[in-house]
Amino acid sequence: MNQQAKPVIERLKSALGDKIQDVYEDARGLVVRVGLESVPAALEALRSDASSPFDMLTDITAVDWSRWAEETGTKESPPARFSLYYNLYSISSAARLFVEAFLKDGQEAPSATHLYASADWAERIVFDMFGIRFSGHPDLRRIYMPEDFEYSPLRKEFPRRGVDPQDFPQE
Amino acid sequence: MKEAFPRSVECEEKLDLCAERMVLNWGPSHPATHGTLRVILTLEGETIVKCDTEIGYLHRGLEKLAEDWTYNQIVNISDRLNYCSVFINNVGWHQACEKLFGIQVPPRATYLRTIMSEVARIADHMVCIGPNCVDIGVLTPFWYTWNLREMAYDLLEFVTGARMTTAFTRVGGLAADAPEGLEERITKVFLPEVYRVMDELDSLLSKNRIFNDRTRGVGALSKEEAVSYGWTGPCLRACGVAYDVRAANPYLAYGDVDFDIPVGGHGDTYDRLFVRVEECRQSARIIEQALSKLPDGPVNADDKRVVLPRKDDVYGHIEGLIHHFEIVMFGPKAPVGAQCYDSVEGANGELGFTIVSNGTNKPYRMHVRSPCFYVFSALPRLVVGRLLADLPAVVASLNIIAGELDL
Amino acid sequence: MLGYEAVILLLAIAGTIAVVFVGLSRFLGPRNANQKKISPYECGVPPVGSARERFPVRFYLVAMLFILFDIEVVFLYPWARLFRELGVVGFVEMALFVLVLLVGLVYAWRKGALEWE
Amino acid sequence: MRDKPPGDPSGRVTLADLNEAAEMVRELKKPGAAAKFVNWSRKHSLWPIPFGTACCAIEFMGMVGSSLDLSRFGAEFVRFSPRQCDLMIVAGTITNKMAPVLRTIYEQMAEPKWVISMGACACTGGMFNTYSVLQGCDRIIPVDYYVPGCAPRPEAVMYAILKLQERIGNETGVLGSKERHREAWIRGVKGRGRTPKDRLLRGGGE
Repeated sequence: MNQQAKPVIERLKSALGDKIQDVYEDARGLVVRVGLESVPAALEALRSDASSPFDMLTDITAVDWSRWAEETGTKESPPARFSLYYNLYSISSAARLFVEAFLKDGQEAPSATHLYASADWAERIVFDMFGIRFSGHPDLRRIYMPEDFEYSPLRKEFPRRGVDPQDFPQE
Repeated sequence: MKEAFPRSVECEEKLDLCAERMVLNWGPSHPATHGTLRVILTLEGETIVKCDTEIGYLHRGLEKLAEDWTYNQIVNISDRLNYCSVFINNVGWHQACEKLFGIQVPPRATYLRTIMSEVARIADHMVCIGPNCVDIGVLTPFWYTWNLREMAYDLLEFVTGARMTTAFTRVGGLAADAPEGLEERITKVFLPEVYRVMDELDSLLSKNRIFNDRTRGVGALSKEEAVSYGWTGPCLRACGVAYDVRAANPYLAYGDVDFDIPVGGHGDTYDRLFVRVEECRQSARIIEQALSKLPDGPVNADDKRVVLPRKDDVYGHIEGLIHHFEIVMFGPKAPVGAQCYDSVEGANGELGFTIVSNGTNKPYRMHVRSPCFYVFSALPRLVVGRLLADLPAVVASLNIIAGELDL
Repeated sequence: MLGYEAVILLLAIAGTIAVVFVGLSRFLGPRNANQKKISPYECGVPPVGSARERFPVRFYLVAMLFILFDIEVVFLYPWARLFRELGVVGFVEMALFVLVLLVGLVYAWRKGALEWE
Repeated sequence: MRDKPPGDPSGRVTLADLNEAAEMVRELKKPGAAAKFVNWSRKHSLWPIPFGTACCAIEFMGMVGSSLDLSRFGAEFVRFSPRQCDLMIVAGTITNKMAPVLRTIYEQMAEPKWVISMGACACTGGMFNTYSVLQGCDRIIPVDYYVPGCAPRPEAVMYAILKLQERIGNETGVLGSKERHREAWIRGVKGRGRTPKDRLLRGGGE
């Protein structure tokens, strides 16, 4: 899986050059860390790659690192509060690649809906669950929670059993 | 209060002839939605002009719940994702965990997982084909497909003890070994029935004039659009793209069994159904080959961090007792800062699990890549411009499972 | 009043059964209407707009065609009952009748009244 | 057969309800012949509306399917319109977004109506103790029988239906509905004339 993706990295470096902050490999596979603004550029380059075009954006995942330092006790916590992982897959050459971008709370991420149609709903989940806004998204509204729900449930500070005691008279 | 809806341009001149557009709510509690999803249609007569979907009626906050459960407990969450093919979810979840922990599963467990996954896949296709035919108006296939699913239930119950929510895999292997008589029970009872029902479905539906009229060319999607929408699984293969996680990235025992990937031509409802019928035959072939090569040996990896020690070790030595207590009470601990993504070929497509571990026995973040979610996002594209009667046929052929859709 | 007792008996039985069923449910069924209960059923969601809207003309067209050919079938029934007695003349007569309507059907078909678009 | 939802607005069963239920049991007489006939006809034609949301809906389909046929007990036709159903089977997790839908469907069902809550999620919210799940459907609708189990076996739900049929068999307040029917006419109207339904349609409320 990762061998096919390696040559693509060289071509990506030539295309983006300085914008790529880091390329590392972990249990997930090859991860390319990129600045937040250059995510669409990276996706565009990967999509229109000559030999193995990454034509499917399988998934967008967000992680909230706010409790990371205190839970793991490590000193170095990730550079910003949220991180976005774009899970790209190339059907022709069966290669998988992750584009990673960090963003602070309240920062707007660029939308990828003009590149992939699957980004439309994927970004709506991330907005609904984490409150990360995507600039350029056609209709960014909540997908799971009701419209008038003011919180972002998957943020670490949101309690699992919810906030309105009236609705859940718990123990 | 009656909202004034914008009239379509082309009927401006024959104003009186053209009727107002009617907003029809095809709501959360409806027989043909197979679950809790809502489609708000703007109709002009019988033609669908605008289609807006609303989901989240079964959003149970599984990803938030997973942050409070241990790795072996989360198998219960994975049961309730795609509750028609539960075993594949269990295998998907624990395979991602094993990739995170860096554990190798013994061959017997790998083969048993493959066999039971294929049984679950056949059961899931039955729940898709049966009700889909009922929505189109053909009632008889429902009874045939449901009989086969009951046999799959019996098989799953025979091996795991539960009909639906099996929760049979653990980090490092399976909860228990398969009982004797499994091989004989599959080859003698289950497999002949699978082939018979598939041939019956073929003869019943493929040449049926009404069925062809209702499904051929309905809800078709081109290859490029399907990939752009993130489609995977039978729906994508019906569009002509031969992408199957079992073949592209062979996991479990799919490397040493040979099976071919059925690919449809037009990507319409007809192809989506018959790709699933053909896939059931391939699954039966996989089961046969895997059963013939089923090795003996332990079912769990002998990695101390993860697997319970043997009973005499527990009663014999204090370390065994402590080790047993630790595994049972707290479950295995993952390495700090490990992140992993692993995907299996679920019945509806690529079912992926992203896990971020913080060194404790609970994941820091668990994300499920649910195939139904991306398949359903393309519904407006499939349905706008078609007649209202095509909507149930298209939605049912996408096999939308609310548990997986709403996470 | 030769054969009519059977018809009257049939109508009587059918009438009583209908009255009994409707009466029973009206008499036994409790009436606790409240605002939510009598609001139209829209899959559990509060209804938007009213159902009394103007239908497109195609529905009316299809309905007219149906009535036309339905009446034709009604005329076939008595003919079928007396088919043997009427002999060839009856047969030709009815064939002409069906032919005329067939021409009407072909005309409607060519004009595209049957297609929905 | 409950006329009004349980005591306090949040739907929890309070002491007053228990006393009321106990008092109902005390004055439970043996049903008369006519009531016995009506009960017999009602209990053998319980048409279910499967309010299926999650995994229990698939087990419900298993129960309605060919091998464990529910129509053996008179529940022949699975209707999805609340107007034609007597028995609502809440199968699956009810989330907060789905709760108003459940309440609307329950209220749109025609009396006499009964509710079976199938599965742990419908009974108590099950294992999903999260922000978006209603902890039990009996917080918003009165439930007659609870079927435990996480995806309970179809036979378990059939057992609940049989138990419900038994209970319907010896209900007494069946013909009494005539009094309540007449009382509803008089209470809302000065003399004969508008029925409760007309009064509601033309305003004036309950």
